[in-house]
Amino acid sequence: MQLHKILIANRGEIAVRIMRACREMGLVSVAVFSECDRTAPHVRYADEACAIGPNAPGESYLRIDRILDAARRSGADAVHPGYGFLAENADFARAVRDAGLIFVGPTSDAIALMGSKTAARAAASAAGVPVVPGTTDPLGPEVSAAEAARLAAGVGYPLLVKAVAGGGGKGMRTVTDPSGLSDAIRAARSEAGTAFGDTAVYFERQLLRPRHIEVQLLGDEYGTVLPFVERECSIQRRHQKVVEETPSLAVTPALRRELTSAAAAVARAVGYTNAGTIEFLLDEDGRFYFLEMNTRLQVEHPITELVTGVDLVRWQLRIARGERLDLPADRLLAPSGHAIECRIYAEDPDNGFLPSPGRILRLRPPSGPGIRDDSGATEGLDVPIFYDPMISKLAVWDESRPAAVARMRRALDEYIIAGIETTLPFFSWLLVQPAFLEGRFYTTYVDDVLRHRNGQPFTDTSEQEDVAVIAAALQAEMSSTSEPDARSVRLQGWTARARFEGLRLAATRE
Amino acid sequence: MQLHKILIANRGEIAVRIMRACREMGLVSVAVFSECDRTAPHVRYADEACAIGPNAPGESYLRIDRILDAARRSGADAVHPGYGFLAENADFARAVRDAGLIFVGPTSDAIALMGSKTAARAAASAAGVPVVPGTTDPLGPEVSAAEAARLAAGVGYPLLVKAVAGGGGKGMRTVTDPSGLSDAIRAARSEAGTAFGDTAVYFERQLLRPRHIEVQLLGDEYGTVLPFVERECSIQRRHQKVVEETPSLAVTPALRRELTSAAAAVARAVGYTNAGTIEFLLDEDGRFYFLEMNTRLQVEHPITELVTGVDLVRWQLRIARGERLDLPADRLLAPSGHAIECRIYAEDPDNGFLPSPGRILRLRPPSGPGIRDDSGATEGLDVPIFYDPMISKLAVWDESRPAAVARMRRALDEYIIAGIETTLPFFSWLLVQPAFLEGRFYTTYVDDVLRHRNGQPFTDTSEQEDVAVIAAALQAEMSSTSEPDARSVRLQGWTARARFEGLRLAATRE
Amino acid sequence: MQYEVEANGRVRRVTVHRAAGTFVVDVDGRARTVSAERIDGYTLSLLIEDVRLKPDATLSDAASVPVGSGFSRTSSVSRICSYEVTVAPDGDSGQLRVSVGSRTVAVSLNGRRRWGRRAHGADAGGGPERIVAPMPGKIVRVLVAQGAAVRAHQAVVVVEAMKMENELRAGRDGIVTEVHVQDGQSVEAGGLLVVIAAAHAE
Amino acid sequence: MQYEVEANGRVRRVTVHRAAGTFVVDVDGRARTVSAERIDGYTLSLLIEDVRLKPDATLSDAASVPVGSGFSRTSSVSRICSYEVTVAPDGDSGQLRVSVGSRTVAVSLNGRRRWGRRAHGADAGGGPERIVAPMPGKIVRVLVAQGAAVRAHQAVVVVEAMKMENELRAGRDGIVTEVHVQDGQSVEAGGLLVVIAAAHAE
Repeated sequence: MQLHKILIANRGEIAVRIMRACREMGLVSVAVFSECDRTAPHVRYADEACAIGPNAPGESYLRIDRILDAARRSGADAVHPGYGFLAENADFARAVRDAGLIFVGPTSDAIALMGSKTAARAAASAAGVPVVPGTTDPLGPEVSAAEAARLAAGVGYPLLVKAVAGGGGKGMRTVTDPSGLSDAIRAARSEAGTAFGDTAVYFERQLLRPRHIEVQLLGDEYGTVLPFVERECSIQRRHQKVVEETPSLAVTPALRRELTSAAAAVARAVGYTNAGTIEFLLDEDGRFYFLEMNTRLQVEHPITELVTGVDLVRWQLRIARGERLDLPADRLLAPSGHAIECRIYAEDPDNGFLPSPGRILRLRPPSGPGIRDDSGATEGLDVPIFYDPMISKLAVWDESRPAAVARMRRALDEYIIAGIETTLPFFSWLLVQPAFLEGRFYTTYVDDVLRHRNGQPFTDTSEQEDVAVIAAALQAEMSSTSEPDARSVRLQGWTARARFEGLRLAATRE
Repeated sequence: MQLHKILIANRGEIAVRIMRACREMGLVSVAVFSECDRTAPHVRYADEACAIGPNAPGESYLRIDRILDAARRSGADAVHPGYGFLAENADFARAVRDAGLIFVGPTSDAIALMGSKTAARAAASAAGVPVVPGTTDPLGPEVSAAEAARLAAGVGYPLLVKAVAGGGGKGMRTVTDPSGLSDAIRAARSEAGTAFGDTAVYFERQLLRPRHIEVQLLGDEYGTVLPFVERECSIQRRHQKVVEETPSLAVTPALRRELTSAAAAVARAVGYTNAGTIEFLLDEDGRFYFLEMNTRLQVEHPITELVTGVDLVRWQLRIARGERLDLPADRLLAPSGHAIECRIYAEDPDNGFLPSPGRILRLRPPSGPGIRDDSGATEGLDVPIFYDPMISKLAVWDESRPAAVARMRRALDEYIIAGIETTLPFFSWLLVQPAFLEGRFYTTYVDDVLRHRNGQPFTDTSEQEDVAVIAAALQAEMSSTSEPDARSVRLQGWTARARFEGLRLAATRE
Repeated sequence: MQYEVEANGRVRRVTVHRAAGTFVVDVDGRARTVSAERIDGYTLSLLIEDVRLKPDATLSDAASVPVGSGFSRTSSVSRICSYEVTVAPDGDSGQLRVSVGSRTVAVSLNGRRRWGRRAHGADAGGGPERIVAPMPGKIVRVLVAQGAAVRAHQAVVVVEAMKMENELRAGRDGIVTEVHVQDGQSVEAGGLLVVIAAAHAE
Repeated sequence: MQYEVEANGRVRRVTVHRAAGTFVVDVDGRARTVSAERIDGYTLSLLIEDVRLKPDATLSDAASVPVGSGFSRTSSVSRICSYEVTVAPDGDSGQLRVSVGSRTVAVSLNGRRRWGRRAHGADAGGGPERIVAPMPGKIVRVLVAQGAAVRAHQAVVVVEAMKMENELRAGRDGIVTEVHVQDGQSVEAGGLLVVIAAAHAE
């Protein structure tokens, strides 16, 4: 199939990541952008660009018609959805293909099947893979309270009420005993209806301190499906992964064989093609359960690339243009060294992780050995308030887990982001915690810690306090215009000077 | 041996590289700096810093006394010399050890032995490794013209007159027939006397179109010496490497075994410890000859790290504190994928590679998958005129050589360095040349190409010309103060505005 | 506005018109619609329309948010090419260095290589003369005060740059109307230092 | 110069003296020699002396190029610690965010959290009032001209920032002595816009 020009129906770091693969493969990339993204890195990086609407995602990045129109106008012959936005929208995949274009992803049937959590569970069961104990069929709005209570009792408490069309923690409620069931169902239905247009829910038993372990897969159009070494994604905040690593300390070689075989079995059973990920929960006894399948590229794909040397995005494009997946299967399961990723967000960890949009005044990512920074931000520009506030995915590789952790600490320390709050201090704190260093964590570890700390700041600055005090005083002092210092010839621009002149004046008036 | 605080007796990117290793290992780093380096990246990166003198290297980075004084004042217990400056100075290694400090490198005896090119050749021969045919003993100033002519005839023409204490192409002359011998000897002696304080020379036959292939080694203090997969360094300009890659297209697995065994044999014969590199010439018939040994870390060490996963600087420090080299020998000879490094210099390739010092106005290194940028430059600061004008070592890794070349082209294209000329356009040109892509090159390939091109610019900008013209006009246009454009709210500082106001005024006056 | 832009030895006549939110840039008779945005003082993001088959799908449509009027697979393909470009002064040559990817083009505006000099040169024209810093540096001494009368070639400011002191001189007789710097202050290339009004009334 | 600096809820008294090429910074009675260099408008490189055993090996020695007086292994160890620090305004809180490595400390100078407001607030003191931009933005309208009389709370400049128009007002009665911006111009946080002299003579 001819694949020459590819439209990337996404923004931010993942759009840039895909464009980098395009450029290395000699493919022409087309960016789409909303109004506030005119100067965003993905637009500047692309070979071509098309405006698709106002800032609100519903008016731009989620508009199938406008994206197809951009593809038509630019003459693209393929569309890559990235992750998020329309990546798991079966209608979008179908519309792209109906327009005669290549959709870089699985079939719309596979997307639709895995998009229904109950159907996905059924498919996994049929493939002989255990699922988290729970109800089999969707519970529509017609199901009575009594019937729901009976089904819930069969599953057992504590349990989760989850939206059938769910994802990302939306439409999900924990119920610890029967008295809370009705309220939880009502809340989950309401949220699910708003978010997904589907109020159906189902019940799933809540496991005690499970780990989130997932298996990356690639499948070509000739029936080959290959699984990769697992990713450990138990470090989450409110069901959102924030740190991922591979391999997992909790997975033995024997368990790895079981997990990856199970994942491949599910994918083969549904005729899966292109990149996808099967998520499992792993309980404290080492038993694993199918959780769901993500029918797209995963945010955390770089760590798999770092320990296997396989470029997953390049393979997505190769598979999409009809190439055969000829990777040696055993190498994908034998990780070289260890990789960790931290998702750097424009959020204030000392203020309940509230988004901290604004202008990035200084940005200098870490570099040197073993560092990979996939960024979607630029110095001097704003972090827009309309989209996910992720600034970059910072990944490191090293020969062992302790070395990789030390390297990540070094990288976090090198990262300069001035002007906005970020999650860097949280990661610096996390990466010295004994529980993290020893691998004693589970999916609610971070939430438990946050509850326990009750707002105590992550940024212990006692050591840096004197330095900060000295720096603030000197910044003011050096901005004095009577400044005789012969060496400070490097002042850039008038603004810093003006600002600190203001400070100095304030100081002299005291 | 206790190793807690390390003084790095160097500057620029290699000093930062070593400090990164220190930080990952929990070691305290001490920078030294000359006057113009007060704000250099290595000073800002270090935990501690000591001024050691004026800008001229002879008054600072080459002053053994001042560096030892800095070590004493800061309480360092070890010294890492980096490469260049004092890295291959046996007196320095001895003085550091005499002061009771750890010298991160080989013994001063090994440095001194390999520092004499004739002694090094003798050592290689004694270890059963072929050397480039030539004279065995140094020719001091007392050797008569007749005796020299007799020795030269024995070696055969064309030949090279080389300084015994030489390095970096200094004190070296090519002689194509007997008539040019006396002049060449005189010139080489004079240059060698000035550069190294030693006028002794020797003769070496000049091979036809040889490749430069080198073998990285690590040796511990218990007699273990391990060689690594070869590096291909034939892309040189005036005897200075500018592109390196590993593995070499010219080296078969059988030849790799021979080369690496020969390198290890030489190193073992001289009791070599820590990191070192043995350089070979490989002729067109696949025969190799010992050329010389570099008794230090090599500029191009990152590519070896990328294909073997071994952190060479970390191992230098581990060996220096007495650890055993317990790496699996076979893995070091089995490269995973392919790595390439380009040395980005502040030189103008379209102007005879003249140094182009000055202020770096914008600097944005490439990033994303498979890129490693070891930089010693920062935006807003000057490239000093006193030292090597290398801005950064840009290295890429990918699964194969063609993929790595494509990735390097992508990286070169992403690299933004505004304000000074750099060698980026030269590399972009080189990496599409058929001779480079097919691996048909040798140590004078670039020099031959440059002679042939006779000043023709590398920067073919016909494609970019319209864009540049449009950009220049718009930059002026947008700086108009009557500017009604509602969107350009991102102008930083007054300087650009002032400059382009000037342009606009000039424009209106025409 | 009209410009003469020299690149690779060729002079191009450029006319820039402003459209709604974009520019129409005519280079030697070929007009293209361009969206230009400043990223910082040296960097521009350009989207340049390059119509291939039919000229009706224009950038201004694109920039003003296309209404998704249903998907019809017609033959009109409009390439809107994206470039991130840096425009920086080329030392003291007076040229601009325009970088597009890893390629750099030396460009002169309005046929003057040394616009830096020209800006304070003794050229004709009755407008005020603007003395700007030819390179980044530090003001060693301001030699004139506001209101002072100066004569052509009189030194007005001493700037230290590239380890040397450089005297900047008035291009012609006049009155100092603005002094924007003082001793010891740092300046960037192109920074406005002093303005001198012509001695004869304007 | 003296400063009151608040960090982590604690007010520190800081005195800065200038020495040859360096500063002596006294924080609550503990004096340290500091070499400070600007990297850019937000970034400082600091070398802070931290004498451990003997206080005689000082930074000023180090900075003024030590003469290698032979190597004698005495017991005097002087740590000169290096820090790269960014100092940036914390949105409109008036605080500064000082980052040292991955740690950030919120700092207020002279006990005023909202120095941004203070700079154009109606505070006491006879010095001229400097109206600065509280955040990066664009000048929508300059409402006063040089020489104009203004009254306290009168709007003088309208700045567009964060998608909103913000009126900046005079803190007190006075005369506009300087106007540094014009309509449509972009400004950065802290940029000086207008200066107003007190109505009564100084």
